Amino acid sequence: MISKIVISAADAVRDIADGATVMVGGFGTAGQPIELIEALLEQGASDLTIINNNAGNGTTGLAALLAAGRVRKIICSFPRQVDSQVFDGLYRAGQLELELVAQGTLAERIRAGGAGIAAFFTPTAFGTALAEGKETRHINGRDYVLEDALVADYALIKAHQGDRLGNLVYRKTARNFAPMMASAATTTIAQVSQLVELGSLDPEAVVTPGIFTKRLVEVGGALPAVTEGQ
Amino acid sequence: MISKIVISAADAVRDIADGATVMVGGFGTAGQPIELIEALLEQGASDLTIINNNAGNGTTGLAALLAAGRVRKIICSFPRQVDSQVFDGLYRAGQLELELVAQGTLAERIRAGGAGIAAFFTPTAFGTALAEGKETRHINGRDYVLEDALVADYALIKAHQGDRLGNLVYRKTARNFAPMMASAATTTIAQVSQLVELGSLDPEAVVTPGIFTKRLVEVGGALPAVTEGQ
Amino acid sequence: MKGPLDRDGMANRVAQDIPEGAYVNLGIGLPTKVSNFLPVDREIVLHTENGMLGMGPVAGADEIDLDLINAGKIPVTELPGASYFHQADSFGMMRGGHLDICVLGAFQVSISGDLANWHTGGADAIPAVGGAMDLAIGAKQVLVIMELFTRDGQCKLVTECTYPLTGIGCVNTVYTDYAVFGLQSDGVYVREVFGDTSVTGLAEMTGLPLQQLPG
Amino acid sequence: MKGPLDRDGMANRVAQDIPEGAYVNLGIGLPTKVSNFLPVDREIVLHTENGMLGMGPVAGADEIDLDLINAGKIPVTELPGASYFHQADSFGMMRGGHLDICVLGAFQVSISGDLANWHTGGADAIPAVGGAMDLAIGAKQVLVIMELFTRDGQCKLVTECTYPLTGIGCVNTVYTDYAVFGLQSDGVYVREVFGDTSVTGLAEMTGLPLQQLPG
Repeated sequence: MISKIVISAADAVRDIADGATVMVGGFGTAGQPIELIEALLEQGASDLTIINNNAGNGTTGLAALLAAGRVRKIICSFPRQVDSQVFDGLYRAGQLELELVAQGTLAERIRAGGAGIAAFFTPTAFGTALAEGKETRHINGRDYVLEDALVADYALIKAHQGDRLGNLVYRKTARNFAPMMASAATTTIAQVSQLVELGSLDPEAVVTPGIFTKRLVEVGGALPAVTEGQ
Repeated sequence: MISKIVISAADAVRDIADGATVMVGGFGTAGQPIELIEALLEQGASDLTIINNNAGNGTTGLAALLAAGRVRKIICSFPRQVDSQVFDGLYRAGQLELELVAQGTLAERIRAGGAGIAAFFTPTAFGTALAEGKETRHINGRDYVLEDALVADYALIKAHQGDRLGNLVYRKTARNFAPMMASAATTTIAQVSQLVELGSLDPEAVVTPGIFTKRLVEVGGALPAVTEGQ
Repeated sequence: MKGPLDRDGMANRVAQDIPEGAYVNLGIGLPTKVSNFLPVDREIVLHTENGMLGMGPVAGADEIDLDLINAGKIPVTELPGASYFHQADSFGMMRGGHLDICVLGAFQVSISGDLANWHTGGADAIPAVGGAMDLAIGAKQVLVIMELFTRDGQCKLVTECTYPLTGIGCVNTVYTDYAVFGLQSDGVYVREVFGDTSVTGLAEMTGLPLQQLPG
Repeated sequence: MKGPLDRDGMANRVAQDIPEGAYVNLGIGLPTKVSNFLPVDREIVLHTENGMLGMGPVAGADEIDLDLINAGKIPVTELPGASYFHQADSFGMMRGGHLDICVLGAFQVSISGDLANWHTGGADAIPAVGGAMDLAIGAKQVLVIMELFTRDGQCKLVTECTYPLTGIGCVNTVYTDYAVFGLQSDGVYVREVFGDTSVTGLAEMTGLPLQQLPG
């Protein structure tokens, strides 16, 4: 019987090696897989490349991973926030490489990586500093920039509910980057607020089919109890 | 108050002009918006370009539209089927132009059209007859073909339930091409088996957000009664 | 003597131009204020690019759900008929031209519709683009709401942007405290003037060739 | 004397190589038969490219739902843990290399793994590709199941395909009535022989340079 359930966040992230590229879900703290990030911090892998929309908030989660010096490079759209002091300091000190990508282009590059598309022409950022050095093309009267796909060794994501096959559903705007990241990483690890019995997720409403999920772990329970299934 | 609901299939398709490009949902008959196609046949528009996975089954629906001589060109992946006699005859007689596209590329081209992506590099069909004359590129050790986006003037799709804002959910494998087509047409017209009150569709489970739907019409009722909402 | 509009007045002015049935994205900052003035008799669907259509007002103290936030990371609410989707779908919706209106703030807008609103270009400034470049090309109509002058009196509607660009030729209309400017291929049209300013006075203040809409 | 496998035998042979936990797409025709022989003690998830994971057996007379069909347009059923998705997601799943195994039929397979299975190339034949080219590149392992010879005795495992190609260098293993062939960069390896055939006999019958797996 297939079961992708692992017993702890520590077990889930145990094999992440130094130098790995890791996608991390979340838009700010919504959808941020905080327990998996903390396990990764505890585990000790370093020289990481992180792909996330932001570059850490406050001093926990992704910010703590940055503060611990584990991250070599970050690919993101919006590093500078009111509470991004950890990133700001490292970046100003030249201790962190930054690849800045427009948010929609970041999402689309990750989706492309998951869907086997190598590159695509997008109108976003044409004529701006973020398109410098990139191939451009005039197609049907409009200018486009060629952007390539993003893939990763691991994706760490947070979902609302999951079953033993790894089918996942999310909660509200915490869905954000997780479905694409789940498809673009060799090993996708999901933390879920609640494990549910196989068959209790509505097949019409599954957002991430289990094929994309390699491991899932139930954490927390900070959320109010929810009714299983439909 | 927004209401995209129209009273009849005839009203829904009334403004489709000669020469229009029309995406039609469905994989075989699953998800085929038969009442909308029949209304289009009745309405009389001709010289149409049709984008569909197939090229008509039996003598009804899309096949009837072809038989009536209303279609100039069809863009599809799988025209030849056991019951595609109408297409076969027209094609052999040179009365119908065919653009054959691999099914996944067809889906991706339509998605690209809806998402503002002008073109993309896909590995599918590299080295085959379907890539002849197309730009290719070697990227990270693999060969890719450049495919461009598909858009349309209209999309005719079938959904299971819809609300007055045009939010749609589908049934099982009848979903197939409809969500992408809904996003890639200037005017998307959905026939739904059941209109439901605003707020009764689960926001987490809406597949086609109403922004993509311009008109919807309730037809049939051939399906067994379903419970509204969650 | 009547002065220019205040920020609420500007937001209110933009709100009056958003029609019934429109799908609208309101950027972070001043644009968000527009939602406070949307006419109650119009049904308008708000998009937030972090993955939602049908966004409701900012959450009250007893409604806060940290999984339900807007692009500014403020807790918001959900209206009947809402839907959630992931980032690729959300930005596809924008890039594909499905939104009717985006309302954005700006550092500068050029008379040809170039937008600069993501980066001051300062050597020490940490760049952060977020959805700015997607929003710039993300709707059928891109409206900018901004004060016409900086605090030190520089006009922000310019012949050519000096700040790094967010998008090229993408802005349709600029709502300012002094006037509403329509950016057209044949020039800048003053659609409406606030307070005691005249078009001639505006042309002097801005140093730009302005045209008045006939009628 | 033991003869080659029949079609059920071939399907059964493929089924034995599909491991517990695999995500598998079974093509139309003979590959579909493989599902009849999947070991009952293995949990295997079937994908159908028209938009479903967790496909169950063909629907019985009282289970038919015309909205629930497989890629061959046959009514099927849904297993617990199933999910539905649209065509772009379904083919992204294939193109992105997420399926473990695709099983396909073929007109011809070349020793370098080229696949020809979509079109006879006949002047009068109406072309129809469907998902064939996507399936050809749509899994970590692409398995072909086919009779080794055509009805008129032509070998279908060839040095170079003469039929129009579906994909290049994409086939990993060929299951035939006479033998299982592994296509590797350094040659064709006979993994298993059925009936009384020998590798030497196969090399004569096929005219191909065959190597036997050591051990």
